[in-house]
Amino acid sequence: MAGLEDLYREIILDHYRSPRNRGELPSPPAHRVEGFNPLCGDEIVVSLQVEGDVLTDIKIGGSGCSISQSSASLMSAAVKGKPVEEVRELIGTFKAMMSIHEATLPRDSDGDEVDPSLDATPVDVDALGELAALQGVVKFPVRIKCATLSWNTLAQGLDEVGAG
Amino acid sequence: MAGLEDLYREIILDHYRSPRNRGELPSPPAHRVEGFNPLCGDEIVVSLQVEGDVLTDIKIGGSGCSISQSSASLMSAAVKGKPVEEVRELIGTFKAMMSIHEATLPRDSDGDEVDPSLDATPVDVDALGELAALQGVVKFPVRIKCATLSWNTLAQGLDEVGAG
Amino acid sequence: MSSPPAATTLDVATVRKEFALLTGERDGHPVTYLDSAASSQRPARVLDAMRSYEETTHANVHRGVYRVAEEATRRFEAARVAAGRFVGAPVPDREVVFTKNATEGINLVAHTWGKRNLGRGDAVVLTEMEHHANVVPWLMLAEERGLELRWIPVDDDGLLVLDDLDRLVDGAKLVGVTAMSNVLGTLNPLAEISAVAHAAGAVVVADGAQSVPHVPTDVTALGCDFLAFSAHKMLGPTGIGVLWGREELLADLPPFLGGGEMILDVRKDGFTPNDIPWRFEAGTPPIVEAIGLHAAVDYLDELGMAAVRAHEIDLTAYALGVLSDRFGDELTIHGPADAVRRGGVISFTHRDIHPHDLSQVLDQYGVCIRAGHHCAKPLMRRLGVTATARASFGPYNDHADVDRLADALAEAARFFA
Amino acid sequence: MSSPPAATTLDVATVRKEFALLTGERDGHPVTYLDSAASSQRPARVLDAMRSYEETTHANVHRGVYRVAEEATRRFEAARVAAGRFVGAPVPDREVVFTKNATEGINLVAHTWGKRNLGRGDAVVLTEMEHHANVVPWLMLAEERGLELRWIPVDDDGLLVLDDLDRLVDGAKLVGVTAMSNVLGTLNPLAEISAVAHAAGAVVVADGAQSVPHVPTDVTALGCDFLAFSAHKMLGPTGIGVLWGREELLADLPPFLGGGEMILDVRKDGFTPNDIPWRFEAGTPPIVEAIGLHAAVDYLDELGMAAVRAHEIDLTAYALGVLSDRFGDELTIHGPADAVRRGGVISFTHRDIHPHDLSQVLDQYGVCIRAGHHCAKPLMRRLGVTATARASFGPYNDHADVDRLADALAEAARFFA
Ligand SMILES: Cc1ncc(COP(=O)(O)O)c(C=O)c1O
Ligand SMILES: Cc1ncc(COP(=O)(O)O)c(C=O)c1O
Repeated sequence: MAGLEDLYREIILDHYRSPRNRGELPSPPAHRVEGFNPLCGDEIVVSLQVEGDVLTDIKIGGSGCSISQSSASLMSAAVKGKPVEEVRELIGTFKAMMSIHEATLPRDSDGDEVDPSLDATPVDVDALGELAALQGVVKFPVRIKCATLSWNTLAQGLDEVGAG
Repeated sequence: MAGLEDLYREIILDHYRSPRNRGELPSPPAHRVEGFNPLCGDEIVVSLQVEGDVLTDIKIGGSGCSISQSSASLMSAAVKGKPVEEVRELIGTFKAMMSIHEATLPRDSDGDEVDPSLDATPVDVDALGELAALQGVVKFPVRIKCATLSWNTLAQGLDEVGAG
Repeated sequence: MSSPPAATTLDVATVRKEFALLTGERDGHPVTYLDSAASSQRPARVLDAMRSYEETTHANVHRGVYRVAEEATRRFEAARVAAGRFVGAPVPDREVVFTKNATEGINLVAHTWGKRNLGRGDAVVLTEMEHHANVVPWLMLAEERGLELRWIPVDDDGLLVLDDLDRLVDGAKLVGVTAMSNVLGTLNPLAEISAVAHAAGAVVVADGAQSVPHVPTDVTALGCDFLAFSAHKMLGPTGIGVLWGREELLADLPPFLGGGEMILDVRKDGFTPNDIPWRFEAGTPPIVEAIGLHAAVDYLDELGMAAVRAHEIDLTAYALGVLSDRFGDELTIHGPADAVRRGGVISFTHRDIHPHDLSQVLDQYGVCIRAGHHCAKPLMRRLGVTATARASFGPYNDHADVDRLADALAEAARFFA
Repeated sequence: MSSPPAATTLDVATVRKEFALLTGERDGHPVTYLDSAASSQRPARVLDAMRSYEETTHANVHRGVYRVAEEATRRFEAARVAAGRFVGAPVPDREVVFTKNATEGINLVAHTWGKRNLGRGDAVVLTEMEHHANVVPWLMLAEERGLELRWIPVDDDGLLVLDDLDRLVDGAKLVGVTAMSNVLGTLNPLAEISAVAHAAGAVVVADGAQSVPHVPTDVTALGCDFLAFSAHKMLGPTGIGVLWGREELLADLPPFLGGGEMILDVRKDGFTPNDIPWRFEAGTPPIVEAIGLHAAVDYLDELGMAAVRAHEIDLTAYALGVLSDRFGDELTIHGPADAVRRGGVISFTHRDIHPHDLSQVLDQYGVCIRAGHHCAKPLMRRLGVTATARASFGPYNDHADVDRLADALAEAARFFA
């Protein structure tokens, strides 16, 4: 059994207690997009400001558990001021880190897990920096949706403003 | 286990092979009413002619199994020319003979039958004459709907013409 | 029936023995299952009854004349009667519709009674504490038909505010109300609400998903017109629910879904619907599930619903006491303070720890509670939270379960401090 | 997956051992179960899988973060993927909707796709051999919306008359067709019909209730847009069915029933539907039934659907031979004469004995067959009968079953002579 320490790393608890980039941007000109996790009721509001090819500003609203909130906070710190293309890449890398478990794993009918390594794509964890602290979440599949909520919401926001 | 002979008495097979009062009456003046048994697809068409307080004529159409057809034939012979009030009584008596089993018997969840005698109303079987041959049907609960189809259809017809 | 006379108190230790999951352990911790409001466990006798049916009696129902099929049909219909009697249905063989769950039962009312009787501008009254099952069907119908939705408010103690009920139901056609809140535990005064609703000419759709498993139920006393509930919350299997409806109302309704079983005749240009209750049961019904539900209500009758209720009042009072003694202001407990006014469901929020995290930590100690919006988002908004933690009881829970809950909460507080 | 490679022939004696009802006897006669088209029996391994789930893993799904609930959710979703793979679904985790039975699946299409796309004067094409499940939903919609229904005729050999198909589907919006008739056994050329329908711009709703249990199925090869089937006809439990739909189509559809699980958010003035497939699954789904279905498709995969099919062709050919040899003109056998063109379903009528009586007499000899209209009244009218007798096979039936059927038929003929 994976221990609580695998899930609740220090960085995570820190971002949970002191979230970065908290709030909303005036919209317009910023774009506002909401995400829900129907499982647990977590809500994320991402305000994003894209100028040219760059995500110039981002703020996070809403409320939720330590994983969803810290993931959103870590994300905001990682993407703010970055070119949209780089942001999209980071979203991809982060979701890849989570994705082994995000889809339901195939199982046989006895409930035995089919070897997940078959589906795993190698992920460049180094590229994630602080975000790698969220790696432990994959051992708690039900929390993966918490961790990816803000990322999916950001991706949707970028799509909606037609960025990148 | 009840034997086939309990179900298929000679009189029944006779009425099945040579049904009485077969056909339809011109309508109007006769009244025409249809009955279905959704379980097996049996169809009964009862044409009835009520004049004053008397069921002066009746004919039976449709098709079905030996039980539904013989029951209809026996019924037609028993009610033709009778006062409507007497017909209604006979319908009641016949249905009482069938009714112990027509409603689903209460059972406990192991499927054990709860004593049916508790609900049984005493029926004057002598008053039924030849119709008593259908008594064996109650041992085959699934066929009770076959036996009562024509009777229910007749009752509905009497209601529709406002007789009795 | 064949049940022995009901006991007046519950022998929890004996009850518990029939529930395999609860007697096992996970990673060295006993399993403390406190999520029966979401779905109960089933006793061995329910599983045995289902298995025995499968091995000796299974065939499709309402179709065959051979004895196996006839026996299957009789047992299926006997389950209907038993389910009806369990809630005091006056005409159980005609008033009980088998659905797939409580949710489908309410949708069935919306699709049949609702479509026939509700049109533009008509008002439907709901409470702020309804489960989505008694909200979304009406929102969908409101969107389709232009209905007005009105809401009975919830006060700070988690009780319905009924002072204004007369005005709220005035001119309304339907009132949807849960007999017991799955979040607050609140037991609502159904009889009172039904009387006011009926005086205004409205029908009452009661959501019994939480109350039927835990509180003795008599539809006549409740006064409602429809009552929906689910077997899986009352020691029965998934895949089956019940919609009870008053005979006169059901008899007048058009069919719901179309297919086999619900018809008398089908032609290329039309069809003749079957009699109630089959008119509302299209296709092969949940047969073995009905057998399981029958065994579950027999078991609950044997335990005695009065005893089940008394046990839950005791457990709820104990839990309310332990939680406030040990955690004081750290925990906010939602819903009525008095255990007699509520069922065995306790929602709470921790000052510092999100319910999701709380549940995660508790799970490490084998304590299973639910965290989330509990399919009651309008109520979450009313409470000003996005989620709560919720512990809920079944007849197999005891004081030791409550103690383990409190111990694990203390560990969580330590971890997140 | 973990299944051993599929066998090419069926070892019926071994298969049969897993079916308790079939190894028992009634009143001195072995049970000759020939009604699998109505509902199959289930093997011990399916019942065991369900029991084991109940005893170790049950909790409600998609709600809890504790491990029992998480495991329940994973097994439930794994069953979805397995059911989808069994019929070759390209995107099994998104394209498989769990319903309560095949009938609900077709109703779901009528209520969502139908309500969005079908309006006054639009044409729906059905076949004369459809089961009521693929007739009544369209009759109901036709009545509500004023649709035109057109019918693909059935010829005297029990085959669809497709010469005029182009004309029939011209301008039609939807074609509903069964992959296999539950009365005639006829296997219909789905791929051909789908191609013509698609060329005309119509979607194809295939009824797979009979075909999926008996014939290897690949939705891509069939070319249909929706496929509905039921677990209880394929060695799985009652209470669960599957609607497969093409992802692009499903993704665009509005919800069906309203309640928990199918929403992302609920407000007092509206709601946000969930993603597919959950959007169509309101309330607690049939969880343990999904586990049973998973075990059933694993078992069928292990037996090998090609072997199942080969076995049924053999059995059907044998039965057609025995019945015509022994009874000649006394029996009329409906449907195609060639066993390869049909599934393991044989409907017949006796010159002198009503099907209902036939079935009753056969039952005295332990032979279980169905008598009636088989929920296909339009077809009954086409055949000019009100009922037929029907024997149908499962992977557990063998030549001895057919011989017992023929012997009992001979007894019936003697009794009624
Ligand atoms: C061809 C066909 N379609 C649909 C159905 C309906 O299946 P269910 O009753 O499981 O919904 C059946 C079986 O009764 C069938 O044979
Ligand atoms: C109050 C209430 N109503 C309705 C439901 C829905 O029950 P089901 O999901 O079994 O349809 C639930 C349970 O989830 C409930 O708690």
